[in-house]
Amino acid sequence: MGILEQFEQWLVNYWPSWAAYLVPPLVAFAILSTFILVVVMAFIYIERRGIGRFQVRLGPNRAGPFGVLQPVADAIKVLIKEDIIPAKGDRWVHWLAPIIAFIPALMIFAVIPFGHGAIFADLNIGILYIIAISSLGIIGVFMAGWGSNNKYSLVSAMRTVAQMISYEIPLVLSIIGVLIITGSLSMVSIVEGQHVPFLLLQPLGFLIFFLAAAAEINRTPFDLLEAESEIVAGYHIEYSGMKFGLFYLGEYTHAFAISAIVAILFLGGWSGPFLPPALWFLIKVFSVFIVLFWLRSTLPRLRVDQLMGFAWKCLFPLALINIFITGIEAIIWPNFPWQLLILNILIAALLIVLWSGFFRVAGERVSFERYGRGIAKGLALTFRHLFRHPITVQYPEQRLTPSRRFRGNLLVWDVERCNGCRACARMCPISIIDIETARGDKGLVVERLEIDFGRCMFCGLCVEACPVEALFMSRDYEKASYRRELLVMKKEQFVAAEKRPSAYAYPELEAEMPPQTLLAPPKGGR
Amino acid sequence: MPLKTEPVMINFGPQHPSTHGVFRMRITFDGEVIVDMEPIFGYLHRGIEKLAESRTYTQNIPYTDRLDYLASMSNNLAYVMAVENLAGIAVPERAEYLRVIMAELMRIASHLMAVGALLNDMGAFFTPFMYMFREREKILDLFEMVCGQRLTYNYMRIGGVSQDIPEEFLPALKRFIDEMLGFIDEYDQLLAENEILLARSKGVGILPAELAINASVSGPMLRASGVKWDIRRADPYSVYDRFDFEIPTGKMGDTYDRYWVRIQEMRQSTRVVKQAMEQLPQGEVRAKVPLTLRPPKGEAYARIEAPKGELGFYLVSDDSANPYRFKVRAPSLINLTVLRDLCLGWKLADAIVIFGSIDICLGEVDR
Amino acid sequence: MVVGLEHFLILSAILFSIGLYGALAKRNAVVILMSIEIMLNAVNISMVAFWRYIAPALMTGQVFVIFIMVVAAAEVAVGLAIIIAIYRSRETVDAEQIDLMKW
Amino acid sequence: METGIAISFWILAAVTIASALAVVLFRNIFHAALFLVLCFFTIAGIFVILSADFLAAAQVLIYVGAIAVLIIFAIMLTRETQRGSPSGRLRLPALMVGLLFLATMVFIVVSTDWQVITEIPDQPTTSAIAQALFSGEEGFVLPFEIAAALLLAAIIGAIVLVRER
Repeated sequence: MGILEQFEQWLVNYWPSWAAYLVPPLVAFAILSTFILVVVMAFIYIERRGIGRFQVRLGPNRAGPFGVLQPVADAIKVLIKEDIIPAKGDRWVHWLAPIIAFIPALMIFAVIPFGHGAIFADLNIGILYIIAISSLGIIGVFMAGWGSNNKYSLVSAMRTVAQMISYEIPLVLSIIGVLIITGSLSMVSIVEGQHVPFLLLQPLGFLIFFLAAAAEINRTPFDLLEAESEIVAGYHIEYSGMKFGLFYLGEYTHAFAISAIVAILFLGGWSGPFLPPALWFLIKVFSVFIVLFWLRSTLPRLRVDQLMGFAWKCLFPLALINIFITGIEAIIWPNFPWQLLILNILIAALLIVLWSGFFRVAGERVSFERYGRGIAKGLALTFRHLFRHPITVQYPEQRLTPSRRFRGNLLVWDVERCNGCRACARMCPISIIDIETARGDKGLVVERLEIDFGRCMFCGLCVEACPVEALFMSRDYEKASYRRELLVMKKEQFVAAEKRPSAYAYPELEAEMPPQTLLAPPKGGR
Repeated sequence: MPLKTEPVMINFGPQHPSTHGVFRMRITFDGEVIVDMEPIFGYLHRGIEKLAESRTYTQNIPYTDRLDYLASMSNNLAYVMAVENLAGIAVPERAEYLRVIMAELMRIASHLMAVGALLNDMGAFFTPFMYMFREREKILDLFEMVCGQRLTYNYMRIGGVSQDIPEEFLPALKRFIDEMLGFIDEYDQLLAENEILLARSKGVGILPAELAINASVSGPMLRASGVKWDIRRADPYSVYDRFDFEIPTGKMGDTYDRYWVRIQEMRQSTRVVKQAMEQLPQGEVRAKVPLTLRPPKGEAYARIEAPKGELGFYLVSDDSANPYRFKVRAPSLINLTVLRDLCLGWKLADAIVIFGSIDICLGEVDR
Repeated sequence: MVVGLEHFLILSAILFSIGLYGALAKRNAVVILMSIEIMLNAVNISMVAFWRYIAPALMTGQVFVIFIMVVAAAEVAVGLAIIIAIYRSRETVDAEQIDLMKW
Repeated sequence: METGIAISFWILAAVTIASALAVVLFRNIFHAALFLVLCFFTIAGIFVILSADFLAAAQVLIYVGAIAVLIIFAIMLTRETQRGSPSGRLRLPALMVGLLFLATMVFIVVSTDWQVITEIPDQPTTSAIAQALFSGEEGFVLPFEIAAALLLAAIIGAIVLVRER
C-alpha cells in the first residue's frame, strides 16, 4: 500500500489532524465501493449471459460489445423509472427498507481481504463481524415486506424471518469447524492458516456453509421470499425505480460477499501459484458464483416447510456433528495434517449417505435417498447445454424465412383478375372486408375496397373463397402503427403495394419461393 | 383450549404469473396452509359459443383455434368431425392420416408447454421451460410449413384438411420425430429424478380415481389417477384404430403422476406419428364440400382425446348455413372443477403446482 | 471533552429509566418486552463500562454481559411464545386485559 | 483519538436515547420495534467505543439479528398494529418512578469517587473472554453449561407453548 501511505503522509503534513484521521478511510471506502460495484455489475452480466447459455439462449447482447454494458443500461433504466409508493403503505419504512437491505451487504467487505494486506480493516473478530452484519439485511427485507402494505409482501416477509433465523444457525455452526482449525476469527489469519484448502479438510462444513449461504442470499432453490410463481416478487413487489435497484444491487452485492467468504473460508482466499493473489481471489469468487447460478438455472424451488425441515433436520444436526468431529480431531491431531482430509471426506460422505436416508416424502423414501443423484444428473445436463449453440436469433438482423404458405399480415389483391364477386367478403368470419362494386365494361368493377388489418385474424378463408385466384395472403410480417386507422388498407394502397404473395391455398406458387427456416436443421446443430 | 390463528384471504390473479392466463383463485390460508379456495373464472369470456351461431360452419373453424390456443389443431379436428358427423361427409384417407399426425404433434406441443409451465410453477428458473419451448418451436415450424401459421392454424376443413403437405414436410417431420425421443430422455435426466421435483410433486394434490370419475375429469389427469381411459382407444375416431400405442397410467394420481403421464404420452405420440408417417397413403386431402355448407336438420356430437382431455363439440343444425347450437365440452373447464378438492390442506406453493399440473388453457375454460 | 466512566453510567441510567417507564406504563405486552430488553441493554453498558474503566484485566464484566445476552435471548423466546399463546386464545396482548390467572 | 471517541460517544448516546424514547413513546408498534433495532445497534457502537469488540459483534448478532427479529415476528403474528401501543393507567406513576430512579442513579454516579484505571486495554478481547469463561479455577464453566441448559429449556418451552394442538 505504498501509494496510500504516501498519501497519508501528505495529508499529515499539509492538512489538519482530523482530516488525516478521516480522509484515508473515506478514500479507501470510495475505492472499495467502486470496485465492489464493478464486480457486482460483472456478476449481473455473467449471470444473465450464463443463464442464457444454460438455457440455450443468447442472453443480453445488445448494449455494448457482447452486451457488457447491459448492467449499465439496467442501472440507467432503473434510475429514471418512476418511484412508486403504495398509497396505504408505511412511507418511511418503505423508503428506508432498500437502504437498510443494501448497506450491510456493502459493510461486509470491510473485512474481506482481496490479497496480502489488501483489506479495509483486519478486525480480529472478522468472521463474527460478517455474521453479525449480514444478519442486519433481514430487517431491510422485513421492512420492505411490511411497508408495502401488500399481502404477498407480507407473506414474503414472514418467510424471510423464518428462513433467515433457520439458516443463520447452520451457517454459523459450519464456520466453527474452520475456526477450530485456524484458531482465529480474523479473515487474514484464516487465509494464512490454510495450507490445504478447507474445502478438502472440512468438506461437510463447506457443504453446509454453501447451502446455508445460498439460502441466506435467497438463491434458488431457496429463493422462497421472492418466489415469482407464488408470491410474485415477494418483498419487493411494490418497489420500482432506484429503490428496487438498491434491492437488486444489494442482492448481488450480498452474493459477491458470500462468494468471497466461501473463497476465503474454504478455498484458500488469495493464495495460489503463479497468478497474482488478487486475481486468484477473483477467480475463486467467480467460480463460486458460477456454481450458484448454475444451481439456479437447474433446480426448482423447495416448499416452505421443506426448506425449514432441510435447515433444522439436515443442516443443523450435521453442523453439530461436524463441530464434534472437528473438535475430536483437534484434540488428537492438533496440527491437522493434510492426511486428515481423506478421513474427513469419508466421514462427510458417510454422514450424507446416512442422513439422506431420514428424508421421506409422502411416506415414501423417494427424496433424498439417492444422495442428490438426480440433482447431479440435472446439473450435468444443464452443463452440457452450456456448450450447445443457442437456438434463439437476434431478431432484426437475423430473420428467419417464414413458411412458403405463410399467412402474413396483409393481403395481396390482383385487381386485374378480381371480378367483384364479393365471395371473400361473405367468407370473412369477422366481416372486415368491405367491397363496393359498380357495373363496368366487363362485368363488375371494384370501386371501394377496405380491409381493417387491425382486426384481421389471417385465417385465410377469404383467399380460399376467391373463385378467380385474385386474392393472396402476403408473406409480409411486421406491421405496426401507432394509429388504428393506418391499419385499414384502401383499394389504392392494395394496388400500389409491393406484391409478395404467399403460396397459401396456391401450392403451385411454392416452387420459386425460398424454403422455410427450420429450428430442426438438415443435419447437425445450428 | 384449542389454539387458533387468524386466516388470511389472498387473491391469486387474475393477473398473476402462474395462473396461466387470467384466472383468479381466492385463497384463504392459515399460516401457509390453504383452508379454503374459490376458483373464479370468466375473465377471458368471449362468447364463442354464441358467436358461432351467427357464423357459417366453415367460418367457425378459425374460432375453434381460439379456444385452447395451445392445441388449435385438436380443436379444429374435433369441430370438423362434429360437422362431418352432422352432414355425413366422408373424409379421404390421406386427410385422416394428416389429421392424426397433426393432432399427435399438437399433443406433444401441448404437453411440452404443460410440463414446462408446471416446472416454472415449481420455481425452476425457466430452464425446463426453455428446453421444452425449443422442441415446441420445432413443432410450430412444422405446422407453419403446412398451413402458414404458428398458433392459430385453421388447417382442418370440413371433409379433410385445407391443403396437402408440402414435399419437404415429411423429411422434416421424420427428423423431428427421431430427435424427439432423445430430447424426452433429456427431460427425464433433468427432471424425473430431481429430488426437489420429487419432493414438490410426490403425494401432492392426490386425485383419487373415484373423485376423478365422478367429476368427469378426463385426459392425462384421469389417467394419472390410474383410470385407463383414452378416447383414442375407448371410442376410436379417425384412423386411430390402425395404430399401435400404449396408454400410460399413473398409480397415485398425484402431481408427479400427472407430470409423468404427460411425459410418457409424448413418447407414445411420437410412436403414433411414426406409424402414421409410414402408412400415409396418397390421394386427395379434401372431399368436395362447398365452403358454405348446409347440413340437414339434426344434431351431432364428436369427441376426441385432446391433449387436455375429452374435447367434444355438440352441434345442432336447423337446416341453415349456421349452426343452431354450438356447444363445447371443454376439458380444461371440467378438469378445473376438482381444483378446490385437490388444494385444500396443502401449502400455498402447492396450490400453484397443483394448478399447474391440471394444465388448463383459459381460452378454453372461459370460451 | 474527555468521555469517562460517568458518562457511560449516566447513559446507562437514562436508558434503564426509559426501559422502566416503558415496562410500567405500556399496555402492549410486546412493548413491555421491548422495554425490558432496553433495561437489560442499559445494564450491559454499565457492565462493559465498569470493565473498561475499573477492571480491564478481569474479563468478568464482559463475561457477565454474555450471560445477560443468553438470558435475554431465552427470555425473549419464552416471553414471545407466551404472548403469542395468549394472543391466540384471548385475541389481545393488552397487559391490562390479561389479568386472569386462569381461564 | 480522544476527540474522535468523544464525538462518537455523544452522537451514539444521543441516538441511543432518542431511539429508546421512540420505543416507549411511539404508538405505531412496528416503528417502535424498528427503533429498538436502532437502539441495539448504537449500543453495539458504544461497546466498540469501550473497546469491547467481541461484545459489539455479539450484540449485533444476538440482539439485532435474533431478538429484534423475533420481536418483529411476534408483532406480525399478534397483529396488534391497528391498536398500536397505548399507555396504560400507570403512565404518571411510571414516569415518576422512572425519573426518581434516574435521579438516584445520577446522584450516585456523580457522588461516587470511582477508582478509574486510565491506561487503555488495547488487546483483542476474544481470547481473553474465552480464557475467563473456560479457565479451570476461577472460570465460568458451570454457569456456561447452565446457560446452555437454560437456552435449551427456553427453546423447548417456547415450542411447547406455541405448538398448535
